[in-house]
Amino acid sequence: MTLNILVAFKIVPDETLIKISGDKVDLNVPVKISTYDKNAIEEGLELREKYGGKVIGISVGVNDRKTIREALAMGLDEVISITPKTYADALATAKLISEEAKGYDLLIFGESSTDGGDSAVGPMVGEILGYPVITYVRRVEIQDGFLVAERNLTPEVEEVKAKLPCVISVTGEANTPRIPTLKQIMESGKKKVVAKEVEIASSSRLVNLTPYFVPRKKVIIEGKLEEQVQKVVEILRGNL
Amino acid sequence: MIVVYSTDQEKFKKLSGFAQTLSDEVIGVAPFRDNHVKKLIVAKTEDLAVETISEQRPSLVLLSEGKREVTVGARVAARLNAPFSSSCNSLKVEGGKVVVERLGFGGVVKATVELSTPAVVVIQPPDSESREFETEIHEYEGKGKMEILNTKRQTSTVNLQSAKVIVSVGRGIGGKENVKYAEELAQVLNAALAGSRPVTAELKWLPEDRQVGLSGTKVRPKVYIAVGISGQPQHLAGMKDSGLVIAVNKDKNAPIVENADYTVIADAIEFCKAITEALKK
Amino acid sequence: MNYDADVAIVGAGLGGISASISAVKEGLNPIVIERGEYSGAKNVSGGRMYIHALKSLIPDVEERAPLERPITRETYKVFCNKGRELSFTFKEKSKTSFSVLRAKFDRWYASAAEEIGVTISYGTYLMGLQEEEDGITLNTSLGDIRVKYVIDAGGVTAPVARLLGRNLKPEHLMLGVKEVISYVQDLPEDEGEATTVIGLTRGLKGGGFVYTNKDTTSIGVTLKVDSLQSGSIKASEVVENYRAGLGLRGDVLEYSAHLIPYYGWGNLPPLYYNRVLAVGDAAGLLISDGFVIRGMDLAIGSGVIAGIAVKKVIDGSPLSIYEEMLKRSFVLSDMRKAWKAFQALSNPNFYGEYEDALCEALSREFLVNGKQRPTLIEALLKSFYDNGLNFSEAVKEIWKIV
Amino acid sequence: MENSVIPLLKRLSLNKYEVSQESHISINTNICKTCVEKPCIRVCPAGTYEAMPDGTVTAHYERCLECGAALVACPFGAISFKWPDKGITYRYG
Repeated sequence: MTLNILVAFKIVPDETLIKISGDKVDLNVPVKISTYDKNAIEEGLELREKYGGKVIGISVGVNDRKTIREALAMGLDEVISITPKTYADALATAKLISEEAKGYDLLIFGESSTDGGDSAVGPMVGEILGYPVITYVRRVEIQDGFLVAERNLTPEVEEVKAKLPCVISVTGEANTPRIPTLKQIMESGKKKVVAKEVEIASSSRLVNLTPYFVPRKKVIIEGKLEEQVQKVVEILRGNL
Repeated sequence: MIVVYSTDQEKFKKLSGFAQTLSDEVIGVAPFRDNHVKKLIVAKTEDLAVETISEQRPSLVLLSEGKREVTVGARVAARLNAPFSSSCNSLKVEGGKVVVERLGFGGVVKATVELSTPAVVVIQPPDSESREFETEIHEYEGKGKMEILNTKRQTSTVNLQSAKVIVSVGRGIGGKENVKYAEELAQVLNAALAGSRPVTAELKWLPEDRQVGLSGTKVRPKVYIAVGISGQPQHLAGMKDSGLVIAVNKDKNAPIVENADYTVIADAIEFCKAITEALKK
Repeated sequence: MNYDADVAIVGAGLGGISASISAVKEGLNPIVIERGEYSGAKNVSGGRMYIHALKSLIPDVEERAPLERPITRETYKVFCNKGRELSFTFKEKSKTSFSVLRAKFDRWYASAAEEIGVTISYGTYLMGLQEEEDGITLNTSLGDIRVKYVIDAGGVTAPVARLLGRNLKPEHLMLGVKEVISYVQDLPEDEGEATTVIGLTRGLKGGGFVYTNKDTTSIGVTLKVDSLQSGSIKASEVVENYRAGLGLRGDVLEYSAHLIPYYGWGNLPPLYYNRVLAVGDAAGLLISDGFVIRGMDLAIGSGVIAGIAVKKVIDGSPLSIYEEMLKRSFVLSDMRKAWKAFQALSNPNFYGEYEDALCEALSREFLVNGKQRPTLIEALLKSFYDNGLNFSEAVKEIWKIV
Repeated sequence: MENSVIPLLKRLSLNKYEVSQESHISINTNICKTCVEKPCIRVCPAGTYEAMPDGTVTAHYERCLECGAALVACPFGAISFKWPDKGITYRYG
């Protein structure tokens, strides 16, 4: 059988480049494909290589050409980019994806995003569409219209089976996302991107963002190993 | 009315206690029997938990931290058409709205989020007293959409949340075979051994339940010793609330230096060996 | 023969992006490769851009681009010995130059290029290249591509030229060391100040700058590499002494460094060779005339011209057309006009001695101590004489700059 | 942070680095032994180069700001450079 797969990926500010000055947080920094969403894309591509079919990407949020092109260069056939005019929370995002998600055999999400990290959109989409929801998947196979997956629920590992169509979220250990070649990057410019702007209401609201920082002494201990050890032993004595 | 859900008995008790500070009417849903709520619904699977929680039509659903709980919570939220927030550290009810605080963006930012009710929140609750009741128990049976073929319950190897001292290793230790030097140090200090995400989830040098970080356990020991950990935001988010932080690192520019009280600039293995010897004396 | 693209542009900074935009407008198919994870990731500029060149490419740039503030105040500060300080400010509300922060600006500029169909490959590092009779093959960290021509927009270290064997020389380079600090000057939102600082890099040939951004301040020093080589101070210490000397408060938010080309019109490296055209810093384009240091507008200007020139070359013109076009444009004509001043600035007396003599003279003017005050000229002559300098030589040198 | 001088390493730690496992800087230390002035140490704004007791120079490559000054700093050509895969990323620039 061939599979029609929809992979959701989020475009998020690179958390390592967030600018903090005093009590201000500046999120106007370079964006990237959220870390585990790269695993979701990779999983979709590997399943396509194994079973044939199509892998379409969907992204709700900023319509960043550079990042979308990176996802296409990895190998997605096409990308649907939905930009809400106002803040969309997890539920609003799930509703928007659900509207585009009918007719696919499998919907793949990353285990969580690196911005909000609610780990919610995938399970919500599954619930809205009435599909089985299998989260934290690290291994997946398709068998006669059924999906068999291994979930890593630390400390449990669970093997489950569900009928397609269904929704899965994959962990970072599922695979290693590929790095496209320069030629694939050049080709990606020719692939189709469907972009939409939409209105949607959210039932939650971001009140504020503040830097989270615990002040530390920041003492550097250098010198000979014996002296360093001695100092740390003294510090430990004073604190245990 | 509040529904609380957890798959961990200890966390369930704590969560019910917290819920009872907010409302007199608390219903528990769990895969086990318990007597810290007036009414408990035993639902063994995720699918059943989603069904039963949603059927109660609660105004607030509280779930403890955990992968199943997050999945159940998100699904319940979709059913109730309710806002959802996970990884919360605090919660208050203000003017009919639920206000939560949580970390975001890899733990560098603290966000305050306001949710309309009904709301679904995954939270690490503050310590609150939990009473015992003569619990009215209902058992739910049924088949879900997902068939469970088998479950391997790996016994939990450590309890990081209650550890007073933690020795945590990162990629800088160099290899799986070197983890033993940190382990020996942990032994003489009577400390728990933990690791960063790369070391646990990716390289498998340590079991995954020993992961400290945003995606692992958030710890608050008296002393946290970070060995060969560079200090990526996602790791820092899991150990920021520790009492005293001591780091051992070769690189003086590593972000851990800014987030430690003391940083020893040394080779991780050599330092572990030497200090273990010194502490034995 | 097959080509993957008409032209490969190495570097997605101001020169590279400008070249890619003009190449696309000429109907060419360019590919830009950039080593950073995004445009501007590895870029550092003092942070003042004269926007005329950009305006000719994007007329509404002032509305669209993330510029920091228009420079409406031009200040000179001369720090002399004995704690003496000379400063003056010139105010004019024209919007010919703006302060910029490159991480933000270049990212915007790259996205503007991507909007019109330019493909930029990030995290892509040029490792080698082979010249062939009818093309050139680039070996990158993400695989090989074959193109007709290459534009070297790789910044001052000119990666393409170096792979083809050119070495950099210390006398043609300055080192810029910069800090972004959280200090915000108390100015109206639509005003900014550019300060040129002389005399806080004691013993080293160089100067300093302070630019007002929206909610930060950029400060830094530019130092001749050869004077650092033979000096006794570490580059890393100069900027700290400089910041302390300025007395600006605020947290340091970023510490950065970059080389600056310091060739001058008469010493420029080849602007084109084989199948390569060099733009911006990679072509050594920088104007330093004592009043302004300009590089960014030259990078944009040369980039735009290179994109057009490649099209002409593909259509049969010789590669030398690129240099001819540059000569007809502001790029090389402004460089040529600044050449005398550039040479004069290379006079070692400019770094320390002239300033001290000047302050000495002013001190004699302003000090009222009951003795007879000299005229300004008398004071200047005396203090130059006392400092072992020749006043008429100094006037000649200064005259070259003005 | 008034007007005090901030130690270099602390300044560097403000930046985002992705340090590779391998150094991108190689030094011909035989040449260093014969070099008295060691201008590389003064020229590098990141304090990457450090003189060792045996007269050689070692490179703390993880500090490198990738300005390229080291490419010209050594008059004897003892320092060679291949740019790091990831390295420094500026937030302001």
